Amino acid sequence: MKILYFAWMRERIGTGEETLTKPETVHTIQDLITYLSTRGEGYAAAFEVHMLIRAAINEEHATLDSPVTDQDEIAFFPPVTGG
Amino acid sequence: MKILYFAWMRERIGTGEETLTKPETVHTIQDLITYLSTRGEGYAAAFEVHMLIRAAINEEHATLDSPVTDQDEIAFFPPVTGG
Amino acid sequence: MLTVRVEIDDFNQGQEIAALQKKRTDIGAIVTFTGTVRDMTGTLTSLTLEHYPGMTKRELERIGQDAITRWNLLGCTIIHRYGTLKPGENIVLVITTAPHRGDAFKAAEYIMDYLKTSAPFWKKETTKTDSTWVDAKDTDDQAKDRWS
Amino acid sequence: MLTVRVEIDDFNQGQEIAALQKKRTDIGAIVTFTGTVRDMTGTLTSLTLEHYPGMTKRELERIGQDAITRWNLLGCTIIHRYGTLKPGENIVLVITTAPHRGDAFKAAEYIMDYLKTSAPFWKKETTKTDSTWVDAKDTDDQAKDRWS
Repeated sequence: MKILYFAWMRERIGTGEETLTKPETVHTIQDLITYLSTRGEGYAAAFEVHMLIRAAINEEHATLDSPVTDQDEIAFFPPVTGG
Repeated sequence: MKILYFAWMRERIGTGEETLTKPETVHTIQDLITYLSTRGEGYAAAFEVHMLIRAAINEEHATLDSPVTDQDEIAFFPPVTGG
Repeated sequence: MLTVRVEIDDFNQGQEIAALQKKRTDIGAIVTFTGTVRDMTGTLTSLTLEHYPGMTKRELERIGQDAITRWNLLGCTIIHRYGTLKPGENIVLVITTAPHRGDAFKAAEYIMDYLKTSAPFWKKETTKTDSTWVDAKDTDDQAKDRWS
Repeated sequence: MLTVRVEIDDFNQGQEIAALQKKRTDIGAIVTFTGTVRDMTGTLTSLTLEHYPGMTKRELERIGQDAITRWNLLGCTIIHRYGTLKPGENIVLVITTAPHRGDAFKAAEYIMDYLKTSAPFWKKETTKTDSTWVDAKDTDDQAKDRWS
């Protein structure tokens, strides 16, 4: 799966994009957040305020229980502030 | 007093502006309408739908009971339709 | 801060917005309303706007000033044309600038609602066969009443 | 009928309005909203807008289409800039055209409320001393909720 990070999540993690093989334990966005949070300090810092994190699957807004597959493009980002 | 007429009131009366000496019986806009209505067919036609007539005194919106003097500029017009 | 013009000539929205923005960095939101000559039946040749010259500018200034008192605005421009216009042409332009969008939107709507019911302009529609004065709309009175 | 652009370059409101008006005589009302870079403290050097390129255009199109479904619109243009902007510069432009002003006003407000809460853009403010990501505002969520 391809994973994208934006704004301060990107800065804390240190990259805007990475590709990884979906772990077997990961079925939903919530599972993926739990998994990514364990990957180091930067990830832990990026995901620490769960309430604030938004996700998209294949360029559409998603929720914590949205299912994810290994073919998906997943994006994580803070609440949007455009306009 | 100077009296101005606009839109279809002007067309029915046949002039957009006239000057007349305030009759002694005229103290308010309502009195003036009553007086002007008797001045001929055009006036009668212009003032026939009382409900629709708006008035201004010295370029400010007025009501039927607003007092008028011989020094005033009085305007009569239909409901406005600009914008 | 408040500019009111009643004129024959057309306006350009981009130019009028730029005049309000000039050298300012405290504006966050700019709303414009443009009213245009609408040909409802496909038979309109022209629209003629008559007005009460002494009163129109003063009335538009009063409405603009009321909006400035009521909302947090940084600038306001009201331009209303008169004379004979073709279908599709511009009639009126209202611009409001503010720190926040809510104020800019509400103030522009407020100005249009009051302009429609109290600024002394009258429209006459001309087709190939005749000319008719446009009737005032009850919906305009209702729109105004929501602010009181 | 719906035009959406996400780009670095600035826009001109007059020109974008003219593109929607071109050869049409059924429009009666045109509303524009322009969002600009506001310097709240007098210390802002620049504002940088990051976005999610694959998703922004699609999301703005969805919002614009929702507005068209909901109100009687004749045209709609949404332009959002990204990159680094100076205080006072334009960020976003929304234009709605309609037969009547109520539809044009409501649709423009609706589009801005949804854009503010769902289009994937993020603002970072840079001053002489540091750079900070702008926090999302609760008032924007509240503004959106009034449409449901």
